[in-house]
Parts: sequence; structure tokens; C-alpha cells
Amino acid sequence: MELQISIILGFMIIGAIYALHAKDLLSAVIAMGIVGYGLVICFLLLKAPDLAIVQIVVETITLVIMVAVVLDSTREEEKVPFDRTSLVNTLVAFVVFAGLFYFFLHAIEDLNPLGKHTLGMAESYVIGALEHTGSVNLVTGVLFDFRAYDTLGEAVILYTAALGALTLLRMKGKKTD
Amino acid sequence: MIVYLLCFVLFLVGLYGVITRRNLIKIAISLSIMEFSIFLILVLIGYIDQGLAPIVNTNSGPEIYVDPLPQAMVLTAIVIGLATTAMLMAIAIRLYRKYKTFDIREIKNLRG
Amino acid sequence: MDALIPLFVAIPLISAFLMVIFGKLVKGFHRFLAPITLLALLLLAVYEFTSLGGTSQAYAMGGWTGKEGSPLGIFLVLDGFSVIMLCIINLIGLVALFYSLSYMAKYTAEANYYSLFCLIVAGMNGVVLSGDLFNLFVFLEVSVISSYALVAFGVGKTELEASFKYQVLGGLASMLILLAIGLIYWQCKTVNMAEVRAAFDGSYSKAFYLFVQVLLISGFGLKAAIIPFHAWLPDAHSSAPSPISAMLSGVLIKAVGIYVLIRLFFNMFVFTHEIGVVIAALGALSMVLGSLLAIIQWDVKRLLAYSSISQIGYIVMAFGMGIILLLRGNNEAAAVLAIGGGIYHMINHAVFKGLLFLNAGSLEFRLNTRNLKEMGGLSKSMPLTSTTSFMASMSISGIPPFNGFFSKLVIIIAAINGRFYLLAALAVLVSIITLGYFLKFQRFAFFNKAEKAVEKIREVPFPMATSMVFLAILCVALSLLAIPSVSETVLRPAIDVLIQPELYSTTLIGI
Amino acid sequence: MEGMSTIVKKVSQLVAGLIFMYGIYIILHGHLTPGGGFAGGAIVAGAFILLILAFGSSALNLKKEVAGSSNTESVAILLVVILALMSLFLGAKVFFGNFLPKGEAGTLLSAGVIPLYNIFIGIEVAGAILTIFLALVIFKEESSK
Repeated sequence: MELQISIILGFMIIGAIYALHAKDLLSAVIAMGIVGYGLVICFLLLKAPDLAIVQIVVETITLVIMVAVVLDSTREEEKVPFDRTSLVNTLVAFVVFAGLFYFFLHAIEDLNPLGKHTLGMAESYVIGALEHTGSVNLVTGVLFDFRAYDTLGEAVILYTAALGALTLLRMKGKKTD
Repeated sequence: MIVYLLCFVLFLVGLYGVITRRNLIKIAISLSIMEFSIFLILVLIGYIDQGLAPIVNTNSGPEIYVDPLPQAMVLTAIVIGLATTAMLMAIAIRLYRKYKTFDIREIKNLRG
Repeated sequence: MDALIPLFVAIPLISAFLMVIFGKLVKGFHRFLAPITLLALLLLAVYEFTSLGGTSQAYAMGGWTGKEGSPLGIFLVLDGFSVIMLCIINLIGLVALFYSLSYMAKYTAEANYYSLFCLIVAGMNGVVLSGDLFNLFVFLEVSVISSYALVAFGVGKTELEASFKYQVLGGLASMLILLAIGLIYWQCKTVNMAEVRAAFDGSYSKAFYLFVQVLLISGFGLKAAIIPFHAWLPDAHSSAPSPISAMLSGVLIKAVGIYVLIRLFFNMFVFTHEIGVVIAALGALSMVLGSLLAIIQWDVKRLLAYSSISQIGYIVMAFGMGIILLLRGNNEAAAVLAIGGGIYHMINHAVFKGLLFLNAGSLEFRLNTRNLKEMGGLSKSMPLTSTTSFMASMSISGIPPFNGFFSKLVIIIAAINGRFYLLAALAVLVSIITLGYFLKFQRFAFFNKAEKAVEKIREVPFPMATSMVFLAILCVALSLLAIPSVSETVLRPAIDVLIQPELYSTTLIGI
Repeated sequence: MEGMSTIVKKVSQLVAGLIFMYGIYIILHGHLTPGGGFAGGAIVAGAFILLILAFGSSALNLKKEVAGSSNTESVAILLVVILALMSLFLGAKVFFGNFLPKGEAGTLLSAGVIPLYNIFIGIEVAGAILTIFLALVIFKEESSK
């Protein structure tokens, strides 16, 4: 399991790096699709079919929206001239990232390794959950019963984004112009 | 542990993109990449060896299921990610129509 | 369990949805419904404040209380600290909304504005009430996403650019916070804040603890715009429509930044000395640098935005001193003073910074400019704006008898009592610098010789004037909180919640 | 926005119906099989987006549609909150209580209020995604004039 996911993750990292460096914005957006769909496969391997379905649909819609934005633009990313300051910046970034990586490595040292997770709060979401909520799908049970308030917040966020997009994309901001 | 470290590498790739890229679309992509890595970390945390997908089989006895809580959290976070991407795209297209470019070095009215 | 607690989120949500549905059909529906909603929320908050009387309450969403010692569902917590925040949020919200009634009339899509306004209030109320890490994150996103849209509401060049910057840095902050929540779940197997504390009380790995704290400080530091993370604030707060600037500077950075930071570090983590030093140092840094950056500004709202960074520094520094003093253990009176001063300054800052942004909005409303060099001589033509802004300026610079003087005094006394002489000196120095740049603001806006013909300029319309006068009265009235017996009833419950962290766990889950 | 060729139109007509039905299926079986309101709602929105892309539409028609989808999502999410508030007065007297009878586990009509939440959230998500998409398309149409 760990090996398979590591291989997919390797591809995702390559896709991500390509997406950041691609010259054409359309190929960058599609390379981001590699990362997103790779994530879907990981979800399926990790026994999360709900997430796989949501991620595959949301990824597709995100791609459609991004392609719609990028499509009739110039599509070319302007090159950043690579001079001494940007070299120094990159080096500093890499040193900081190496430090963060080392820090993360130490931080997760004592935590449960993959597959050895034990249930804490979630124990009641699994054992006896069927009697409590009546939902065969435990994730739905958590989403709409145990933690339905979170789901309300989530729906409100999507609603806010729709309202925000509608507001930001209106033609005139003020009545006088 | 190696999986988690690879996930963190993906996170750092996204962070690198946010810091160094100078293009609105690329910045949005970098943020999405960071998001993906966190989703994967959360789902990995909830994975249990030999666990089943969290759909109860009513016919058989009690089984081991993977942790449903991180999955519910990731589901929420995916939708939040969609919302933020949509807002970013709305602003990006508006800025593009005003400046005819996605490059933030040319979109610079505000100082500091 | 008090059945009224979920209404703090439900009421603004319902009216936000209703406004979108009926806003197009019934003319003026949103202008009527929005103030009523905020008024109802304010009354509810005040009612809860009086009925709470220093106790605290937990509300189990969906009735999932769980077995003892292991909470099941999401808990909402109403205690002395959160109820004060609720009062501030809904008070400033009501005033800013009333101000918007005439200020926003020149914009299109007003129904969407009022709907987003209700959503931002709902999000902040949700954050303040939440006792669950993930739920807190969700409502934080509700409020910040609506604020992204509100900052860019005018869809002009600068608004869009500021909003983009805000969104990128806000998105980054959300990622850091989400990663921290994931790691906490990995270690503690729970996202309930009280239970996380119980898990941390035992053994934990030092590196893990530090990593999570660094993530959370940078995440919420970005939201609160403490100095190394402040890049978005001056742009976003100066570009937004003025009532929204008042909301953002007055309450949003406090509710989603400082409040959460304080709540997590006092009630969820076990104190460590390093973290107290880091918080106090970050606070002192933003206090000094924010005020130095504010002096050189010529844009009114930009000046106010940098001043927000500086005043936020005061609050953060006070809480940092509180942590160090509590850890030392021998000087609880000074710790109480520091924390109480922090909370008091938080209330005061919401009031006077809200008022100052409304003043700046009035200037922009009549003059169509924010540049101080193009103003002048307005004290005659806009007497109300001039008087109220003078009161607010004196208050923020710490001149008696206004409220700002007393809260700064309390913080400085606490610093001296706790033998932080350097911090006390810095606080006094920054207070003088603050006086300097507010005198500059007063002189160039109201008293200098007029650049343009100002005779034609009239005072602002009634709703805007009323809002400003109301907040100016509050600037004086809040000085009463400095009287020991008053602060004992108002501030003491909040202080108690913070200095006795165990109290939080016991109300929540009865461990 | 212009439509695409006849072949694309015919195929998408056929496929969109199926996708729509599949989305409804996912929403209704949210408590039994993987999926639920979010996945199903997004699929339903996908069917609409497919049709709009294939057939194209004038900005005026799109504006009517965006008003419709925005109203639909508002009503749907309002119903979610009202359903949550209803349990303050019925059953356990708490916000977000599951106050309907649970029924027999594994059947379509079970799990109390969960299927209702699934349906409303599904409509809300479909409306919201469609609104975002339409807002972008309308803006592109109008600003390129």
C-alpha cells in the first residue's frame, strides 16, 4: 500500500513541478489535472470512495472553470529574468524548505505510522453509528448527523463563493459609471 | 512514514509556487497543489490496515472500517477549495480584462 | 443548555438567504431586513451577556453529548470571553450597517452587499462560539471568503488587486491552519479543543508540539496581520468600501485572528515559556513597526490601516506578557492586569478604529479623495465628522478622558509590575508616535488651509452622522470600564476563562 | 457564446440526460452508497454545464438562467437551515437533531432527515456551481463586446 501510494505521489510531484514551470498556461492547468486525478486514485486505494467521487467531479469542474478563464487569454507566462537576486531568493527558499522538511520529519517521528491509526473521537462514529443515525454510509452519517453543523458551514461557503462570483463579475461597480 | 514525507514535499512544491510565481493562474494552481497535499495527509492519517471502506455491510458481523472523520473533513475541505478557486478565478479574469495580462508585476498600483 | 446559542449563526444566515431571494422582487427589502437582523443579534448578545453572569455554557449540536470524557459532536461554547466578542462583533456590525445605508447607495447590487455582510457576521459569530477546531476552520472560511468579495465590492482596479493579494495570503494561512488541524488530529485523535488539551496534558513530543504551534502562529498571524505577516492588510483595508474597512479593522482581524490565537494558546495548548516570549515579541514588533510605517502615509485609510497593525501589537503584547506572568506564577495580579488590559484594549480598538474608518469614509464620500494633501479646512463645513474624528484620534493616542488612555495605562502598569521595563517604555513611545500621526491627520484634513473650495461641501447624510456620533459617545462611555467595580462585572468573567484554562475543559466535557 | 458542431450537440443531448439521472441517483442514495449531496449536486451541475457548452447561448438567456440558479440555491440552503431549526421545536429540541424516524437500515427511506439534507444540499451545490460558471461565462461575453 505504502509503495503504490508513494509511486503515485511521485508522479503527482512531477506533475506539480511541471505545472509550475510550464510556459503555456493551458498546459499548466492540465498538468494540475494530473495532480488532482492522481489524488483520486490515492483516495480509491485508501478506501475513501466518497472522496474519490467528489474529487473527480470537483476537479473536472475546476478544470472547466480554469480553462474557461485561460482559453482566450495570451496564455503565455512572461519569463521571470533569472538574475543574481532571484538566485539568492531561490537559494534562501530552498534552505528554508530544507529546514521545514527536517522540522516536519522530527515532528511526525513519534506519531502513528501509516495503517496503525486508532480511533479516538471517531470511535462513536463507527461503532453503533448505524443505530444512532440509520445511515449505512458512515461518512454521510458523520457529515449530515454527527457533524451536520460543519456541513451547513460548508454549504454556506459554496453559497458565499457563488454570491461573491456573481458580485465580482457584474459589469458596473457604481451606478454613476 | 515515507508517504507523509512525500506529501510534505508536495506541500513545499506548492509553497514554492506561491512564493516564486508571478502569474495569477500559476499562483491559484500552487494553492490548489498545497490543498491536495493536505487532503492526502488527512486521508492517510485515517487509514487503518485491513480496514474496509466506511460503508456498513448489514449482512455480516462487525468489521474494521477506516476512520470516517478525516474523510468527512476532507470532503468539507474539497468544497472549500472549490470555493476559493472560484473566487480567485473571478478576480483573475476581471484583472485580465483590465490589464490584458495575468502577470502581477504589471498589475501594481498599490505599494507596500 | 441554552437553546438560543445556535441562533447567533442561524439568524444572519436566514436573513442573508432571504435578501438574495426577495431583494430583486421587493424594493428596499434588504435595506429594511439587514439592520433588523443585526439589531436582533446585538440584543441577543446583550441578553446572553446579562444572563450568563460569569458562568459558561456548552451547547451540543444535534444533541450528541457523548459519553463522559469523550465528546461526540460539535460543541458551541459561550463563556465570558466569547460573549464579549459577540457583543463587539454585532455592535460594530450594526453601526457599520447603518452607515452603509447611505454610503453604499451609489454602488450597484446592493442586495448582494447586505447578504454578504450578514454572511461575514454569521461567520465571525460561528468562529467565536465554536469549541471544535474543524468547525472553527469552516466558519473562519465563511467569514474570510465573504470578506474577499466585500473588499473587491467596488470592482475598481485597486480593489481587485487588493482582494487578490488578500485572497492569496488568506488562502496560504488557511492551508497552514488546516495542516495544523490535521496534525493535531493525528496526535490526539480528536478535534474537540477541550479534549485536545486533555491529550496534551500528558506526554507529547516536543518537536511535534513546536511544529504545530509554529503553524498556528503563522496561520492566525496572517489572519491577524501581526508584523511579519502583515503584507495584505494595508491594501485590503484601505481599498475596501469604508463600512467594510471598519468591519475588517474593527472586528474581523480580532475575531478570526487574535481571538482564536488567544483561545488556542490559553485554553487548548499547555503554556510554554518560549511561546509567551514569541507572542510578546511579535506584538512589540508590530506595535513599533506599524506605528513607524503609519507616519509616512498620506492616504487616510492607509494611515489608519497601519495604525491598526500597531494597535493590534498592543493587544498581542499584553496577552504575551500574560502568558509569561502566569508561568512565573508569583505575580498573578500583574497577569490579571495584562490580560484584562488586552481585552479592554481589544474592545476600545474596535470602537475607535471603527469610528475612524467611518470618518475616513465620510471624507471620501464628500471629497472623492483619500489623499491628505488634497484636503484641509473641513472643520467648518463638516463639523460632526471633524468633532467625532478628533475624539477618536485623541482616544487612540491615549489622551484622557477617552477610553484608549485607560486601556493603554492598564497595559503599561501591568508591564511595569511584571518588570518588563523595555516593553513598557516601547508602549509609551509608540503612544507618543501615535499621537504624532493622528495630529498630522487632524491638521491636514480639518484645520489646514483649504486646497480646494470647501464651502460647497456639506455634512454627511443622517444615517452616517448618527453612526459616527454613536461610536463617539461610546469612546467616552467605555472609559467607565476603568472603574474597578464596573470592570469586575464586565471583564472579570473573560479574564477568569483565560487564567484558569482548566475551567474551559470542565464546562465543555466535564473531565 | 457560440455552440459546437451538430455531432457534439446530439451526443451531449444524449449524454447529459444520463449524467443528470446519475447525479440524482447519487444524491438519493447518499446514505446507502458512496456519494451524497455534494458529489451528486456537482454531477448535476456538470450535466448543465455540458449542455451550455455544447449548445451555446446568448448573454440575455444566460442572464435569465443565472437568476434562476441563484434563486434555486438560495431557497435550497434556506430549507437546510429551516430543517435544522425545525428540530429545535420537534423531537430532541436541538439544532440539527435527527427528528424523523430512522426506518430500517439499508433501505431508501431510512436514516431520518439525512436523505432530506442530501437532497437540499445537492440542489444547493448544483445551483452554486452553475451560478459560478454562468457568472464567468456572462462576464466573458459582455466584456468582450
